[in-house]
Amino acid sequence: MYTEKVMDHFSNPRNVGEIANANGVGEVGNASCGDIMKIYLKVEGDVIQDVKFKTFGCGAAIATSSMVTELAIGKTIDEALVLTNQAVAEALDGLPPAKMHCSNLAADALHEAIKDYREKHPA
Amino acid sequence: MYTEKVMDHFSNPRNVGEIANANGVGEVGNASCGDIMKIYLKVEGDVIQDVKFKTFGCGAAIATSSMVTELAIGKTIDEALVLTNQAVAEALDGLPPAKMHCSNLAADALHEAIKDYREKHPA
Amino acid sequence: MNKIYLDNNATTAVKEEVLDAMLPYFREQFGNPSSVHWAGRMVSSAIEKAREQVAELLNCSPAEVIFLSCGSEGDNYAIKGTAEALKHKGNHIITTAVEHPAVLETCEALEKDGFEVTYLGVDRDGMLDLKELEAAITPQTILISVMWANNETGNIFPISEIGAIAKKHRVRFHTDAVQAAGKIPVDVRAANVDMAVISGHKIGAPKGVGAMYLKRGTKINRFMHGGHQERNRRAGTHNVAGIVGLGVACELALRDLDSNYAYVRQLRDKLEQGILETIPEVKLNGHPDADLRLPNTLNVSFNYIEGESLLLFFDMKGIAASSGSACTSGSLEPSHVMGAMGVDIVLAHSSTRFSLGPDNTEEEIDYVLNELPPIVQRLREMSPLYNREEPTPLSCDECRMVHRA
Amino acid sequence: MNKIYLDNNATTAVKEEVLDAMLPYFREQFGNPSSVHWAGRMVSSAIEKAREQVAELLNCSPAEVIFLSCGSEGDNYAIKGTAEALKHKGNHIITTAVEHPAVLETCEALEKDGFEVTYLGVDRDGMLDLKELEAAITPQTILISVMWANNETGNIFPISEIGAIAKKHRVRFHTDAVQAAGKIPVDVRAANVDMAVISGHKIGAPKGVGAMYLKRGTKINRFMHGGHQERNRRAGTHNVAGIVGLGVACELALRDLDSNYAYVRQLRDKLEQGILETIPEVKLNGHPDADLRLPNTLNVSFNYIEGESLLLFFDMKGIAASSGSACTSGSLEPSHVMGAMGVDIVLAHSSTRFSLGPDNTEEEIDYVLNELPPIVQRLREMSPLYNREEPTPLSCDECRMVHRA
Ligand SMILES: Cc1ncc(COP(=O)(O)O)c(C=O)c1O
Ligand SMILES: Cc1ncc(COP(=O)(O)O)c(C=O)c1O
Repeated sequence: MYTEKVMDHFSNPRNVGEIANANGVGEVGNASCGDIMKIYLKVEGDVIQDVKFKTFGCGAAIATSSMVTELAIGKTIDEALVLTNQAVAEALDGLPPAKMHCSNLAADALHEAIKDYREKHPA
Repeated sequence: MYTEKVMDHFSNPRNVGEIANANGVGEVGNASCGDIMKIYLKVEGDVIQDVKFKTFGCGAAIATSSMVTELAIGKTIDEALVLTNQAVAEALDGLPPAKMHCSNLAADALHEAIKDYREKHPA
Repeated sequence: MNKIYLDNNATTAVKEEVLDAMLPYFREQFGNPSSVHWAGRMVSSAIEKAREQVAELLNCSPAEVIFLSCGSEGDNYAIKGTAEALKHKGNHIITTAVEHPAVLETCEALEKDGFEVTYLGVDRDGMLDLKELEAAITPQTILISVMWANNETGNIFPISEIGAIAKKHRVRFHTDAVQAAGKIPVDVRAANVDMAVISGHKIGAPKGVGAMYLKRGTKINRFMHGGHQERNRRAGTHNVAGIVGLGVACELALRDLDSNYAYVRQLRDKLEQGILETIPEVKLNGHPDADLRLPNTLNVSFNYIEGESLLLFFDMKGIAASSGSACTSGSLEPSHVMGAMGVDIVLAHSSTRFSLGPDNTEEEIDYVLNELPPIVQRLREMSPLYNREEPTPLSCDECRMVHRA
Repeated sequence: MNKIYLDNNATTAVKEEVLDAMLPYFREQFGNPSSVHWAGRMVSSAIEKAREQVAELLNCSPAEVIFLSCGSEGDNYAIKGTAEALKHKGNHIITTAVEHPAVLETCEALEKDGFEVTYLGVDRDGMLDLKELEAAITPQTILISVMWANNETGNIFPISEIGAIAKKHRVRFHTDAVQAAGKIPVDVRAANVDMAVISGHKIGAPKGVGAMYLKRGTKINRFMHGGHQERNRRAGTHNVAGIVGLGVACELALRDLDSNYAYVRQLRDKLEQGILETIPEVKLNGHPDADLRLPNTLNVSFNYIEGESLLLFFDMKGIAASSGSACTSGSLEPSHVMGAMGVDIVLAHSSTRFSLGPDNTEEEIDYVLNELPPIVQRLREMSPLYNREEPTPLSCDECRMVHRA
């Protein structure tokens, strides 16, 4: 049911972990939905220098988390804010229809982390 | 579904036909039920000397007709009147449950023929 | 002994290619397609492939195909599921008097639940009057159910015309295509059908698998409640091997339709002419225009002879056919199809169906044409109705069943 | 790669003897058992033999066995057929909160039609309170439906005791024996059951065939309307090969029950102990007394890890298991069985079922016990819930699904 890219990102997820001195952290999801995604950011001069994630969730949740970190790294905050869950799914060559909802929130988690960064570092 | 005996009597029915100078004829059944049995008797001195049948009906109808002629031949009228449809079915090693009704009327046809004989030859 | 199978409308042998395709799904690829792991993944794509194969035969989208356990389930689902889903709109269903019991009994059950059902009659040729059909539509009508082709006579109903009427009146249209699929083109889209049912074992797939076309957006209540299989439209673990078989059978049916049925038609026509020419007092049941019947089906009544005994005598010569006689169906009345066509009761009991398939040969037909006349003659000699002078008692009041000891 | 199948409660491979017995019925003996001729006769006796084999496993009379398309059909038929047949007597049904969806969804559908359903709760071990069951019976109660064994936890319900209660109160008793049959003794007569349902693919027969025990004299409305098959109790052409397979599978199940399941039990116990001893923060789901669970089933929650991802990682090592996570079932909620047992929501998403069969080996269990700990550890390291200090948001109000772009 999953594409090869999903399976790749799921079985070898990129950027798993925490950033000790993260300056932006975002979490979305909920245990009752079975998916929680947490994104840690290291932003320097508006550019995302490092990003890591921790995810509780299904294969799609882990793969989208991994993919969003790859897509975000090196981007400016404004560029990263334009990333959608849909774009993440597409970068993975698509997700099964049943997984397009709660398992596909990684971009939201990224946005939450950016919001957190902005709140802590008002322009 | 049919026993070997049924198949034997069905595929090689005994005593098929009419008796030209029958002195007793009985018919039971009805076209709408899909079974009509007609029995011709030649009775001499209370003994059934000859018996023949014609039947429109299923395998069971033909086999029971054939069997009843074999059972009746040589019997006295009183003996023949005791023959039941059930006895005919048993002589054939049984009939499928679905065939125990309209297809198993051969003894009735025999009784009708005896009744006809008695009416024509009052004691 | 010769074994000549002329009962393909009852069931067919599984085609070799079909069985070959099925075999891996019993043991090597035995998984449950709903499972996440290797065993499940191996089979879920096989189901989707079969869905495409079925969709292609019916000319619909794969997402519109639901796998089921048989044709009867499809008819039950389509009719009950529609009745429940649309009961707020109306309670009237239109069908015909010559449907398969899976439709008729379902409609009768709904009548007990307060639905009103119009059973359209047919003429002596077994055909519908489309004006009568259209006139039967009321604002309460929620469903028209007319079979694509009749299993007993082979009569083909004008499904496109009925589809157009249904569309004009915005009434949902279900067709039992169990006998039509694989024998004549069945294009659900062109015919404006909303629901169509097929059954595997009539087209060289195994028994115990069927499918329903459910047009996108058609609201229907579940029939089989339970798990989330078939996108919540049919519960129960998928019959994987059966579904794979149905898919391949549909693919073969589509590929070979034209060539197979030109051939079958020619054999059927030969059998038809042969019987009608050599045996007296035989009545053709169904439309006299052979183009309006399935190319494989011939139904005739051999007057004076009850069908089951005819079948048993045929059987002794290895010939397998079927009959509309009550005695072969487990019911007390002979074929409701013959009854609806106004066929005389004795002729109804005498009706015999020969249904051919692409495996039959010209030699087989010759053999049958050779064997039939003496069998028919022998049974007629045995019948009290043959050459009878007195009238036959025909009214059921006189039925002597009650006289049994 | 190793392929270790520990998902026998989902489905099983067809046994070799079963497939061998089935094969002739696809092509050589392909007839319709309702037919009068050779092709039909060849197969009707095969069906009756299978009926005897099923009857023997369940300890009933062959006439009390009805062949169906699957377990779900049996549950639908038993419950809807009883509800309709007995609605003049009452409108109350008692079942449990841990039934299979084929029972639960059917009951929910009946609620919409005016029936009242009591869903008995279970305790933390997944067990019923029989006093509560008896107390729930009212003069309106027409049916008690309790599964013989639960598919997720393996919990075995006290069917004989429930049968006695049902008998005492003259209430009909249906049991979904799909998971119990073939794994533990299922004696419908001794247990005073009126209706019991089994499914072929759980016991080495193919998918797409099932059977129902219907006690002699039990009035039930038809579910599948149509032809006269199965003495008017189930329409649709017989799935001959599937039925033959089910028969043989039942015979083998009965023959090998004791030896197979003593062996399976020992493997399961080894797996259970191994997991509980080597992996921290694992919760056993189901009754702690292993005698009260099916001998082949182990259900545990690996805290902090969602089930589907666990299954996918197991799968990379060739290990096939299943999970109660919502993400594996197509639903939004995790297992209703875990919910009914009061299992914490994260643990419910983490629940994993290993269901063994007689083909598993000791080496396989060793392999699994070796592979599991690092997988669990790796996924825990990936989980934001593991070693977390802040509290986890648990209420569904906060569910971020609505936040999606
Ligand atoms: C307890 C239980 N009941 C019913 C079913 C349904 O059986 P089937 O898939 O054959 O419809 C299953 C299995 O899926 C089950 O485990
Ligand atoms: C026209 C028609 N509809 C429905 C059916 C039922 O199909 P099944 O036996 O697969 O349930 C049949 C065949 O029996 C049929 O000929």
